[in-house]
Amino acid sequence: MSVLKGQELRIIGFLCNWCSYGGADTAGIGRFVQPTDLRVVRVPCSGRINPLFIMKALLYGADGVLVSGCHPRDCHYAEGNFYARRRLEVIKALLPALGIDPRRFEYTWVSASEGRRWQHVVESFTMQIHDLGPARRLPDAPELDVLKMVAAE
Amino acid sequence: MSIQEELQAVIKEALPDVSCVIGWREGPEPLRAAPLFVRTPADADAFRSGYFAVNNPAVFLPEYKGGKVGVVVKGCDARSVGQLLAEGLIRREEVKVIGFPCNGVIDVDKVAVALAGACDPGEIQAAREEGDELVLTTPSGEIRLRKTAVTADKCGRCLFPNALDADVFVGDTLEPAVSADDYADVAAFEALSLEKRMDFWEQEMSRCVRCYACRNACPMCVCREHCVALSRDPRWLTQSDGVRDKMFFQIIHASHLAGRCTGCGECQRACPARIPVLLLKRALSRRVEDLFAYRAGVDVAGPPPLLSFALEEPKIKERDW
Amino acid sequence: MSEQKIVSRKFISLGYLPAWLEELALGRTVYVPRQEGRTVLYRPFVPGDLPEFSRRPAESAKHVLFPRSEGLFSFCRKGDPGAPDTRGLLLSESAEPGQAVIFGALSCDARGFFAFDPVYDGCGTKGIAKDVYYLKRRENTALIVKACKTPLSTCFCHWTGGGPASAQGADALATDLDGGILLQAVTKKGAALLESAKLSPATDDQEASARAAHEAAVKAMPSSPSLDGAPEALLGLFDNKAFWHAQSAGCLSCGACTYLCPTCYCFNLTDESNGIAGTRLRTWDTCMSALFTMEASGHNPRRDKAARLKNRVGHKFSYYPRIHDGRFSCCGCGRCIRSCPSSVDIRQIVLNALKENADV
Amino acid sequence: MRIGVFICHCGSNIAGTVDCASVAEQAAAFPDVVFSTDTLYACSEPGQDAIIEAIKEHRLTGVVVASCTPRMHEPTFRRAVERAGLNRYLFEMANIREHVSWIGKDMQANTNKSAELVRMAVAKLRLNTELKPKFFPVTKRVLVIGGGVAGIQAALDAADAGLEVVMVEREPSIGGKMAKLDKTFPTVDCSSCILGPRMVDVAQHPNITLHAASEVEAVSGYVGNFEVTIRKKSTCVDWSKCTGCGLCTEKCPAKKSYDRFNEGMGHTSAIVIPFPQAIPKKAGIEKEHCRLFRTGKCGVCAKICPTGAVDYAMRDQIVSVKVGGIVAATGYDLMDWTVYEEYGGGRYPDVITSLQYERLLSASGPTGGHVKRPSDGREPQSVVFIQCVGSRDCSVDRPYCSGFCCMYTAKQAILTKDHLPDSQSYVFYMDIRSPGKGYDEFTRRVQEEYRARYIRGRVSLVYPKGDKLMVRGADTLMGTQVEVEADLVVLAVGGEAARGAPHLAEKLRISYDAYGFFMEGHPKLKPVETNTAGVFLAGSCQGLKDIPSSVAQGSAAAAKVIGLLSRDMLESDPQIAQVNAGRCIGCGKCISVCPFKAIQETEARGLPKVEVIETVCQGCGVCNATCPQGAIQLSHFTDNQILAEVEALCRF
Amino acid sequence: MSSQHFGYFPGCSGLGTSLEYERSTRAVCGALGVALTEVPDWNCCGSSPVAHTADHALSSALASRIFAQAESVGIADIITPCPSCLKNLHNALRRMEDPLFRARVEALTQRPLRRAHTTKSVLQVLVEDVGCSRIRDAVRRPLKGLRVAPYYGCLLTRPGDSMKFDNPENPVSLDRLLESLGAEVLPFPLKVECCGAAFGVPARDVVPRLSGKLLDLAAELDADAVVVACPLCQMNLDLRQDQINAANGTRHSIPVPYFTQLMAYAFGLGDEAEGFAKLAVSMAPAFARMEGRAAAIERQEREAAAREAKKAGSAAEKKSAKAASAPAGGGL
Repeated sequence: MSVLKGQELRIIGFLCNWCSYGGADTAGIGRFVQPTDLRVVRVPCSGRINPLFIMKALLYGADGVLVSGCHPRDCHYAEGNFYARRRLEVIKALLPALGIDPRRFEYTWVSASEGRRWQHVVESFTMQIHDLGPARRLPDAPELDVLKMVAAE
Repeated sequence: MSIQEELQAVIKEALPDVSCVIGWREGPEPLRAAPLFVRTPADADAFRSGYFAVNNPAVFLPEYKGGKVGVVVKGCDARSVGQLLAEGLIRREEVKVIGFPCNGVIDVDKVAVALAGACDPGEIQAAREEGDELVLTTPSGEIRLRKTAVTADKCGRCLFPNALDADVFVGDTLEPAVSADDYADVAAFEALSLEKRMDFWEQEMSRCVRCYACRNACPMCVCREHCVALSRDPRWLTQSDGVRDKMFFQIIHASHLAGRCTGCGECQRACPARIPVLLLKRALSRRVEDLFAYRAGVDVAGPPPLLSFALEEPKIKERDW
Repeated sequence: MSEQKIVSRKFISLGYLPAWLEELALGRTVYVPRQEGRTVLYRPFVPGDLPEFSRRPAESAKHVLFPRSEGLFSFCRKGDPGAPDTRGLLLSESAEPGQAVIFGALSCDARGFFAFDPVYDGCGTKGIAKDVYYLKRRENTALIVKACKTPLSTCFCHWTGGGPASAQGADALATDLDGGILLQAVTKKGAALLESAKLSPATDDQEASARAAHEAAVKAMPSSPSLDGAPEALLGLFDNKAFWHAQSAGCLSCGACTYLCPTCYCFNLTDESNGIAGTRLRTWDTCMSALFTMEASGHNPRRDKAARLKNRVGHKFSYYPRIHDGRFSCCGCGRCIRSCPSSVDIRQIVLNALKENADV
Repeated sequence: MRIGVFICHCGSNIAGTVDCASVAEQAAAFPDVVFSTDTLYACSEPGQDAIIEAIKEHRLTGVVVASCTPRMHEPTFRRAVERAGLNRYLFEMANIREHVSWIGKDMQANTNKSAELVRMAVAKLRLNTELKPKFFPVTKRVLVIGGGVAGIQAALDAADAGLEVVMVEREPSIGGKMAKLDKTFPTVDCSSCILGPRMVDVAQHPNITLHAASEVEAVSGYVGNFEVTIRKKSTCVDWSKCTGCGLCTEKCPAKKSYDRFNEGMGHTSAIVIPFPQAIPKKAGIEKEHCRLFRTGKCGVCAKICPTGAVDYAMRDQIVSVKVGGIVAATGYDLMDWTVYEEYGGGRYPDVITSLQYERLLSASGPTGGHVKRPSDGREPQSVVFIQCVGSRDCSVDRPYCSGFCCMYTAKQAILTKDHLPDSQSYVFYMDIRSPGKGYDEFTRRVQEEYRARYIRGRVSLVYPKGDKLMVRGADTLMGTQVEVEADLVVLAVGGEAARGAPHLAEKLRISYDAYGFFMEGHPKLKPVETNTAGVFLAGSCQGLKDIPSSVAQGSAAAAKVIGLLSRDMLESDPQIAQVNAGRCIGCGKCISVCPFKAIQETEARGLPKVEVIETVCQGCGVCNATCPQGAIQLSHFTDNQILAEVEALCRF
Repeated sequence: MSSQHFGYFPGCSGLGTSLEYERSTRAVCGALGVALTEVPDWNCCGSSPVAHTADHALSSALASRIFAQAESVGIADIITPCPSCLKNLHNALRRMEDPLFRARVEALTQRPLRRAHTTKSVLQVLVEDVGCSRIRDAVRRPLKGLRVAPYYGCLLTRPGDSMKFDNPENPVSLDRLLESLGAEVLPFPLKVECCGAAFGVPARDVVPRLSGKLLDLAAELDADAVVVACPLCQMNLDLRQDQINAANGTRHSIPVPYFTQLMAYAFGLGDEAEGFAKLAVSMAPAFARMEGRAAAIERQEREAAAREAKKAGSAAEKKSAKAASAPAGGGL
C-alpha cells in the first residue's frame, strides 16, 4: 500500500508480543501522542525476528525499520532477545555495504511498562527517518508492476 | 619430489582407507583446474596441485557424509572443512584431511584484465609458471604476465596458507604474507557514497541470471535443494527477473553465512556474470570478527557466534534513545 | 556459409558502425555485445558506444527471444465495495513484444534458436499448440551474427553441425575485414536491415576475403569426432548409474550451464499475486535443479545430480535428436564448460559415453 | 478464504479520531474480503453476536476485528468465532485503538493507518490455518518453594483440596519473616501465636512433604509434568533421629555464634535449633561457627546426643520429584542498609534495623522482650525511627515503595511505648502510606494516643555525640532543620527480592524485574500467574506486601494450582514450532538455540531430521529465525505470514 | 622517583587566601615525585555563582578553556587543590558527554577539545596515585601525639556520581593520609557537613551556627586541629573563628591547617612550604601539646616494652627451669 503522500514515510516496527507490543499499548493507554508513520508487526519474541524480515522491508518499500524487544534478561522466553541482539547487530553491518543508510534500521528494548519510553523511541526514530527522507530502492521486476498498480488504486 | 608428487603418493597411501580422495586435475581450459575424484591409485596420476587448483573441494564433503573420504586442501579450503566440522555438518572421523602449503592461486578474471583485450582468455592454448611470471600461449603468440597481477585477492590477505587441522601435511609450512585481514576492500567500497554503492549493485545485479552457482559453489551452503530461494513455503522471493529479488537473494546468502563464511571466494568465482558477491559476506565477516573475535573455520572451539550469545555483550553498543 | 543463399551484401566501414546502429535503434531495440563489469553480455545498444568484440559474450542471446522472466498475462479480481461478495475476474494479456535486432551475436547463438524453433512451433502437437510468446518475438527479431576468427579452447560448434561462420538461424552474417565489416543478408529480414545509406555496396573482392577468413577459421579448429553414435550410446547408458555418478562427481547442481546455454528452452510457470491482482510468470527453469522434477507427492524421479546431468546430456545428444531428425540440441558454443564452476565438460561426457558403449 | 472485517468504534475511543466507516469501506476491497462493516462495540454481547451472525450469513471462513490491542480481547473474539463454528485461529486483530486512535488526533492519517493495519491483518489471515491443541496427562502434585506465610497458606490450601504438596524451604525452619516478628499490625496480636499453629499444620498434614534446609537445584519439564531436583543441604544432624531435645545446643561450647534468627541481636550456639517453635524442630550445625569444623577439635554435641543423630560427615542429598504445578513463594530480604553511610552504615551499634528491633521487642528474642540498647544494655528513652531507608530512593536504586514499613513502624512505636512507658518515639517519614483495613486509624492512634512525634522529612545525618546519637533531619512541614537526640535509632529498612531470586527465576524460566521480583502474568488480570504455564507466585517474591496480602496471594496461587490440576488432561498451545521434514536437512541449528530444549534429533528414511516436543515448545520462534531453509515454522507466525504483512505494507 | 605527571590548576584562591595551601601542595608533590605543570594562562574555573547558577554552558565553557589550555601543552589530566574548582571541572566534563551541550560549549570557546580528559583533587592523587605507604616513607617528623579532626567539607566527595572519589557520605582517605603522617585521627562524624562558607554573603547569620557546630564537636573530641582540604572551609573556620565565637558565645581556639601543610611539616620541608604563619589561629600550642603527648606516649611505650621484656624473660626463665627439671621428672 502506498504511504500518505507528503506526510508520512513507510516505517515498519517488529515488536515482541510480551514487552514492546505491551509498551506500545501502554503508550496508547497513556494517550502518549506519537507520529503516525509506524506500522507494527507483532511477533512472539524478538528472537523470532529473522534479520531478513528487516532486509526484506528495507529493500521492498520501507523507509525505516524499528525492532523492539524485551530488555536483555527480561525475555519472556528467557533467551530470545539475546540471540536477537547478536543477529540484529550483525545484520546492521550489511546496510552500508548495500548502499542503504544504516540509520534506517534501529533496534531497542522497551518493556511493557515503558509507555513513555516507547513514545520517545517512536518520536526519535520517526524523526530520524524523516531527516533521511524517502529511501531509494533498487528497481523491482517490471513484470510485477501490475501488482503495484492495483495496490495504488 | 615436488609437493604435487608427494601429494600423489599420500593420496595413493590414503586410498584403501577412504572411498575416494577429492583433489584437482587439469581442466578443459588451461587456466582452470577441475575437481578430481581419485578412486583408484591410477587416478592419482592425474592429480594436480598448484597455481590453477582454485576450486574448493570442501564443497563436496557433505555429499559423502556417512562414508569416509579424503580431501586435499589449501589453507582456505581447510577453513571450510573446519567450519563444516564445527557445525557438525560433516564428521571428523569421516574425513581424511591432506594439507599442503599454498602459494596462492590464479584469478582468471584478473588475467582477462591483464590481457587488456589482446585476446579472449578462452583463446589461451597453454599456460605455465616461470618464476614470478605466468606464460600464456595464445593464437597471437606468447604473453607473459606478472603473477602478482593475476593472483586471487583472497591470497593477498591469506592468514592461513597452511591447511589447519590436517591429518597429513605435505611440505614445509609457509609464513603468511600478512598478519591480519584489514578488510580494505570493504572499507574502500564503503568509502563511496551511499548513492554510488546502490548504483553499483543495481548495475551488477542486473547481470544476474539466477543460476545460483554462487550458492552451489559455496561449501557452507548445505541446504542445497531446500534453499529458500526456490521455495514457495516459505516464500522469500518471486521468480521474477527483478534486480530487487536478485539482490535479496544475495542478502539471504550473506546473512545465512554471517559468522560462517570462511572467505574462500568460490561464490564470486562461480558467478558466470562476474558479480562480486563476496563483498557482502566480507562486510558481515568483518562485523562478526569485530564483535565476537570470531573467524569462521579458525576460531571454531565454541559454537558459532550467531548460534550463541553472552549475557553482556561488551562490544555491542546499543542505541541509547 | 555455403549452405545459405545470400540475398544481399553490403560493406560498412568501422567509422559508420555507430551511426548505423543508431539508425537501426530507431523504433527497435538493438542488442550488441557489451562489456559490463568483468564480462561481456548482450545489452541494448547505447548510442556513442561501440559493441565489444575483443571477448566473446559469456551469455547467449536467447534472453532476447526468451526472457528470463516474462509476464504472460495478468489477472485482477475487482471488489465492489457495495457488494464485496461479488467479484469479477479480469484478465489482460501482456503487451506485444517490440521490434529488435541482435547485432554481433555468435554463429552458435543463432544456431541455438534452431533448438527452440521446433519446440515452440507446436512440435509434438502437430502445430496446434504454438507458443505465441516465443514466435512473436522470433518474428520481430532480426539476428546479425558475426563470424568467429579463432576458436576458444571450449568451442566445438563443428561437432554439432555448425561452424565459426555459419549463418544458420540468422538473418545476416557479418565478417571483419580490413577497415570495416562485410554484411551478407541471408533472409529478407536481413536484407531489409541492410537498406541503409550508412552502408556501401560490397565488392566481390571483399566477399572473397571474407570467404578466406571463414575457411581460416574453420581450419583453426581441432578436428571433430563423429557423434553419429551418440543418441544410441547415451540411451544405452540410461541405467548405468556408475557411469553417470562418475561423470557428475564434480557437478554442483547449479544452473549456470543451462542458463547460459543457447539451446536450453525449459521454463517454469508461477503466479505472483497480492490477493487481488496478479500475474502469471514464465521463467527459465533448469533440469539441473532437483526441484525441476519434484512432484507434488514429494516423489522426485531425478533425485541425485547424476540423474540430472544424465538428463541434460541425454536430452541434447539423444532424446532431442531422436525426435528432431537427428539434430542435436547443442550448438557447441562451449558456454556450459566455460561457465561451469567445476569445469564439467559435456564434450568429454559424450565421448566417454561413446567409448563406454563401445566397450560394452 | 472468505473474510469478514469488523471495524470497532469502541464508542468514541476509536471513532473519535478514526473514520471507521471509511476503513470498513476500504477493507471491502482487500483480498478475500467478502463482508466488511463497522460496529459500535465489537466486544459487547451484541457486537459478538453480530460477528457470529455474519459468519453464518456470509459463510465466512476468517474474521478480522479492528479494535483494541489483541493483548486485551483476542481471547474474547477467538471464543466468539469458535462459537460460530470457526477454528479460533482463523481470526486476526488490527490494533487501531492503542496503536492508532489513542496516540494521534489526525483523522486522515489515523484512518489511513487503520486501513493499512487491517490490510496487514487480512494479508496474514489469508495464510492462517486451523490449529488444534493436543492433550496430555498431568501429575497431581504441587511444589511450593518457600515456607513463609504465603507458602504455608498455599501449601495448606492445596493440601486440603487433596493435592500432594512438596514444600522446599531454604532455612532449617519454615516460618519466614513472619516468624521473626513480635506482633502484627493493625491488631497488635502476637505473630508467632497466629503463625505457629499453621506451621504445625504443615508438619502434620498427611499430604505435605516438607524439605527444610533444602533448595531447588533444577527444574525441567513443562506444565503438568515438571521434574524437580531438590538439594537437601547437610545439617550434620540426622533429622530422622533428632528429637529436638536441645541438649546439644546447651552443651555446645561455641556460645558466641552469630544468631541468624535473631538478626545478630544476640548470640547462640554453633549447633542450633533456630527458635523454640521451629518446624521442623531439629538441630543443625552452622559449620562456620562450629569448633570441630574450625579447629578440628570438639565433638561435644556428638557425644552428648542421646540418639546419636550428629554426623559430621553428612553430605548434601539430592531428591527428585515430579510435580504438575509450582508455587514460588520465596519472599524477600532486607536491602543492604549499610550503604547509608550518613546513618552510620553499620558503624554505630545503636542504629539497628526494624527487623532487629522486632527481635528486641519479642519475648522469645535475645533480651526476653526487654528493649535494651545493643551498645550498653540501657533502656532507651528516646527512640528515633527513620522510614524509607532503601525505599523510594533512586540514589540507591530502590525507587519503589516497600509498602509495609509505614505500618510496622507505627506498630513498633506503639510497642515501644508499651514496653517503655516513659519513652518518646520520633518517626521521620516521607508520606504515610496506610491504605488497608484499619490501617490509617492505626497510624493515627500511634500519633494521638501513643504520642509518637511524626516528623515529615528525611534524615540527613546520624552522628554520635557522647553516648547519644544525634539525628539531624528536615521538618518539611515546619520548613526547618531539626536535630533529635536519640538513644536508639531504628531504620525502617525496605525489602528487596530474596537473595538468589533471579537465579531461581532462571531455573523456573519465569521473568523478573530490574529488582529481582518475579513478574506476574499480567499486573491486573494475572496477579499470581507467570508467563510460564504451571508456575504461580505467592507473597513478596512478586512484589513486597504485608501479611494479609501475602496470605491472600498464597490462597490465590493455591486456587490456580487446584484449578490446573483438577483436570486429568491439559491442552497444549498449538502456536508452536512445526517441522516440515521434507525441507529439514537435520543440521541441528534449531536444537542448539532452543531455550526450552524442545527440539530433538530424529530420523526419516535414514536421513537426519529434527522434531518438536509439542508440550515443551513455548512458541518463541527462535528456531524459525535460525533455520536457513525455513524448514521449521512457528505456527500462526510463519515466515509467510510475516512476509505477507510486510509485503502488504511495502510492496504490493 | 616516579613518572607521575599532572596538569595543575591552582584556582583563584591559590593566589590569595589559600597561598599556604598552594605552596605546601607544590612542595609536598615535589617531595613525592609528582610533577606538576601549571596550566598556562588559566582562567576562572567557572564555579563563581554568576556563572554556575545562571548559565551552565558558560560555566562549562570556562572549564573547557582550561582543558583546552592544558591540551596546548600536551596535558589531558588536571588536578586542583580546590574542591569547588574540582566540582566545576568534573561537571563540565560530564555535561559535555552530551553532544548537544558540547556543541554549545564549543560555540562559546571556539576551542573544541580533542582529547579525553580527567580531573582529580590533590588529595585524591596523593591517596590513590601516590599511596599512603609512599607518604609514610617520606615522613621525617611524625605527627605522633597530634589529635586531629579530619574535615573534608561538603564538596570533596559529593555528589558521589560526579566526584567519583571515596565514600561520599563517610570518606576515609584523609583519615588514612593523616594516620600515615603519624597523627591520631579522631572519629569526626561531621566530616562532610557544610561549614556554611557558601552563605558568607547571602545569609551570614547561618554561618556561625554551621561552623560553630563543627568547632564544638572538634573541641568536644579534644582535637588539636581541624584539618581541611578546601580553601573556603579553611577561611571560614580559621579567619572567622573569632566571629563564630562571638556569635555563639564560645571560646574556641582551634587551628585549621590544610592537610598539605601538615604533610610539609611531617616531611620537614621547611617554614616556607609549611606556611603555618599564614593561619589566623596559631598551630604552635597544638604542636606543643603534640610534643607533650608524644613524650608521654613514648614513656608509656618504654614502660610497656620493659614489662613485656620482663614477662618474656620470666617466662623464659620458668620455661628453662621447667626444661631443666624435665629430664629429672621424666626419669621418674
